[in-house]
Amino acid sequence: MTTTDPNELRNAIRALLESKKIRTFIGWEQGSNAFRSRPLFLRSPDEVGNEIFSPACTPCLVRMIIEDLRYPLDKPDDKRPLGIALRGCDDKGVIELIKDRRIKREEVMIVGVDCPGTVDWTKAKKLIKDRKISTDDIVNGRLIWKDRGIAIATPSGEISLEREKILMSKCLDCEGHTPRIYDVLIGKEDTKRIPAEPPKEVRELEARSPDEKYEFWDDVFSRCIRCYACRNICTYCHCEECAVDPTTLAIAADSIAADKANRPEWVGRDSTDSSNGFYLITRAYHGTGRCISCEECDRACPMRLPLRLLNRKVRKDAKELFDYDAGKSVEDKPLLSETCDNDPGDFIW
Amino acid sequence: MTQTEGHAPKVIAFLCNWCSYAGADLAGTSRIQYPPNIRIIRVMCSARVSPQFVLKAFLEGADGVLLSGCHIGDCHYLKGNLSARRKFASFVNLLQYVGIEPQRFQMSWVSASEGGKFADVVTKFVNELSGLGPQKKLVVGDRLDEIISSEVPS
Amino acid sequence: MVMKALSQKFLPKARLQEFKGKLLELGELFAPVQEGDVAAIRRIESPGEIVDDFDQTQNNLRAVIEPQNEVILTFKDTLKPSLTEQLPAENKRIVLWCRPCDARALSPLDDNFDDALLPDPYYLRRRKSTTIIGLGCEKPFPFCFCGSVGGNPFSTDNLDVMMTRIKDGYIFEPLTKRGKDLEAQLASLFSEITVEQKDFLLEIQGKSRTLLPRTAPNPEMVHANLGKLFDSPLWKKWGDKCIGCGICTLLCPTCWCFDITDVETRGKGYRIRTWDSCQFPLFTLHTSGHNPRPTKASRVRQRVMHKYRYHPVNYAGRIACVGCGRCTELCPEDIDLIEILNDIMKAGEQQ
Amino acid sequence: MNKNPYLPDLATVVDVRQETGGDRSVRTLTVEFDDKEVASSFTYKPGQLAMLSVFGKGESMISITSSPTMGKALQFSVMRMGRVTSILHYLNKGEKIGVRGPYGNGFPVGEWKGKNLIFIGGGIGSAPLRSAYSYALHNRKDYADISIIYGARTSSDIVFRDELRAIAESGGAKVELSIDKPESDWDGFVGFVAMNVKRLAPKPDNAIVITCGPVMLIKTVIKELMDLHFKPSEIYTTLENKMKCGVGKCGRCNIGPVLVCKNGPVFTVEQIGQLPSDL
Repeated sequence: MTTTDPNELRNAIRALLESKKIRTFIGWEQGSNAFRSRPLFLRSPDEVGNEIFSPACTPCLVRMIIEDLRYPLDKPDDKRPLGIALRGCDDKGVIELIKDRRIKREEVMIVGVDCPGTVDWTKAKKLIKDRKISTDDIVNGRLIWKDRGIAIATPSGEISLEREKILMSKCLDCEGHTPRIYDVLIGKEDTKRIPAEPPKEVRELEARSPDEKYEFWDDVFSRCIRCYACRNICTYCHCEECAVDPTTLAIAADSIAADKANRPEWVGRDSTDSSNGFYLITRAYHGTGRCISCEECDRACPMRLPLRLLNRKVRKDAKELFDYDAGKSVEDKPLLSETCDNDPGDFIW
Repeated sequence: MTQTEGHAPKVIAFLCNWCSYAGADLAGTSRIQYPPNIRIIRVMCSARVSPQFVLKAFLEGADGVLLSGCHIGDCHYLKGNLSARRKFASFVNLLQYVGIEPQRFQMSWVSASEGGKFADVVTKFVNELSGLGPQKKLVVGDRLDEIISSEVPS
Repeated sequence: MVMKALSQKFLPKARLQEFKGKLLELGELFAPVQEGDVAAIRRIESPGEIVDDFDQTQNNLRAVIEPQNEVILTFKDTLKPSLTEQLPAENKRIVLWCRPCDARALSPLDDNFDDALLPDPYYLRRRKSTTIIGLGCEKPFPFCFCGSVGGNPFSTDNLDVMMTRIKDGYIFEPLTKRGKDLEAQLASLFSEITVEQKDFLLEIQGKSRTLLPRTAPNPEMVHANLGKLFDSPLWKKWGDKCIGCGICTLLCPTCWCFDITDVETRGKGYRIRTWDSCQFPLFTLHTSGHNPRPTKASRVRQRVMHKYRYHPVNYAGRIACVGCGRCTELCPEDIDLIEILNDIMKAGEQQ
Repeated sequence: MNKNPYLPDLATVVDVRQETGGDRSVRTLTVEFDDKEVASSFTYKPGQLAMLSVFGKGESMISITSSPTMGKALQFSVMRMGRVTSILHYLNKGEKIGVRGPYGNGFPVGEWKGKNLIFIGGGIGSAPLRSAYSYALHNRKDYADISIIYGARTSSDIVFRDELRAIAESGGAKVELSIDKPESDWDGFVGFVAMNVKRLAPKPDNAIVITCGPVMLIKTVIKELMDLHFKPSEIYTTLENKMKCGVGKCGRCNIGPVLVCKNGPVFTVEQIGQLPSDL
């Protein structure tokens, strides 16, 4: 069960829009079926009403703040903050954006919500098949939190679904239902903070021999189609220019020919396992001290590659090597911008 | 891994301008013998080297990558080598995690006066690589050749 | 419309492994393989890899006929080069269990690659040497809407053979001469079908259409409305939600856009052809810095316009969408093609 | 099966001419195919394009600057812009590039017989224009008055400067040059090309206009021409877009349903008016 009352949430959003303190409110709307939702942009009080807050609210909305940096949602001269609904896991993304100095705290108006976990469509699909849930219920039903679990509410009653079989894996390891930073909190603050353990799978992989590890990852790399969905949905991939398509800075109206001709080509456009490996390893590495394990990459991947295993690894290393948690506090300095005399160095001759 | 006999590993060595490059130079002028397998790329500081450089070297067919800079405390830019150490501490773990043998990437601190140490580092590194055989895990040219050879008329 | 089959045979379940093994002997075999939670069409090395009970595959026929990586030519030396042309071998290829929508998608691809003036040898060599064995969808998937775009779960378009899963085995129906040849080569595995089986087949074919979960607006109406909606605000509405990843196009069975780039490594050069997507900002970026499609809205518009407006304008009204639903299902932000089409209808009526 | 359309033919650079200086300097390359058969089968129309390869860097679609009336060698005027054109720029005699084509529709020079031709261009836009006016001057008796109105940022940015001067002197065409900002030894018109068009006020009777240059130039020139009562169907221009395949297949150069590489690059203003504003 969530302590966030939908009416209270609606009133809070409407009040924000009425006060004209924010330019746009980013929330969720019901998606293509009961299990899915998509970002919703509300710009005036009379648009309020389509927003939802349910177990279908899986997408992390922080990405929309990053999208707004490059493709402004509103007129560029509108300097009012963006309103956004954040859960206990998403706020770490905002904290990292502030730490990386992409946004200032006052540029976002955070409406905290109490999220007991959202559904993973890939898992839901399996459950639909196993439980023989009817097409009508899939299309027209609506998900609700029920006691400790989840149910589909339909005109003919509720179908309860096993929590373990349908929630995102990050939700099964939830570190806290409500955000650490917020301007308004709708619901009861979750004071328990349970730091997630790195998944067993990471430890199991670490224990394998180099060739066994490579066999596992080569299979993953070879299936990547280089759509860059993992990068484009990521809360730490907010660079103006990416190593895999470095043009944004070189190709501008006033850039000189030599800069354009000499821009680096780190990796070809082929999707062979080698080039994909270059891309995925580089991306994972850039998450050192910045990845918040939101597992959006894992969810976005159309080939359903286990990308969380890469990101959980760098998160685990940041913790073990430097006792560093991404997304813990806006007061922390970015991990790789600092150094310390006592950093580990036993791998150096 | 058979056929390691007679394999001459190709090594890319990123050496910092102020210490390790001078150390390599000293090894040369002092006529200290070390394996000729390294291709040196001089960089201004070990911190200039990004983990992408290492991956790119593997992608282009390097068997091993060496990164060498000034000893801690001796950095020409005060904190460059500290920064490199921090960057690569986690990168080394990640490389091993995806199945690249730990011997394929090595960091060292070699000062301008340590010609002997430079030769030792290179010798030890190349010996370990020779034992491993060629790096075939991340070579893009091999993969493109495989695409071509998969189109053999039956 | 279900085309009349040339003949119908029954493949008992007990002979399925043998069937797969024989196909593997007859040529390069591509079939669905289970990879974690999802299935994908891959080159098969041994019959055991093929999965029998699979959902919609993540990739589709395009991965076989216009693969993501293709080497066009190799060269040595840059300024005094010697070139070697690389073409796909014209080996016999067999695709087992392609869904009917994915096979229908070859028609727009044919429109693009098989033109009389400059036929594309890479596409055509593979296209012409591939025998396609379809698998009817007795139970469509949650995002399917083939019925709204001229298809159906048992469409036989572009298939050489249609197979249908029934109790204890499969019905095997050759539809072309190639299919008939295949039947002859595999004759020992089949038995004649019974009247009950025939009736059962008709029943599941009829029932499957009623099971399609989603319906989209009439494509001709969408086409007509799009003619006046180039500047509609609906594109920004959907563009704002988009993250520009390109999944909707890279895994679309009717998308064909590609890039040509050079890779130089170890003293050898490769000119490669790789999939590309109109959802990437670099797709149309000029070297001058000018980009004719600079916003996400303009790129979302290009995708929908191409499928429902530009392709039909150029190719006798053929919509470049087969209703497989991948673009919607795989979209991380759930950008729903059908919702966009509904918006187009609404905006069209208002104008 | 037909020839592989993606396979370039090797051609050797036989001459290099520096046209303008600066960061975006222009050079004209003269190339000859290595294979005699290829050379004789490569027939083209003014305004068509060819895909040039620098092996290891990629391909770039470039207008053929020469006219088919000029013999078998092909000429390309290349502005240094990015990866491929920077290498094209530094080629020496004897070095090789790949060439495939010709692509696109070209100018309908046959339909223009008996008409007054007015060529209006700026910057590197003179590359396709030169192909067309050279063709017209070679077949001089087929056409009535020919005039060339061309402008550049400075006098040293004028592409084909000597050639244009020679044309003016020979009397084959009237040549009106302009530069954007005053220079001490410049006695011609100073101002943008569109302003020069307004000043010269060409007459629309029995005339065809061919205009090419930066987008802003094309837009402003077309506006002036409209004021002078030229018909949109009698104004031709060439469009450009990023291209990869050159043969209408890779899907990126479209403007609405039209592919610039296959259906273009030459369009009348009337045709452009019917396309969505996806430029």
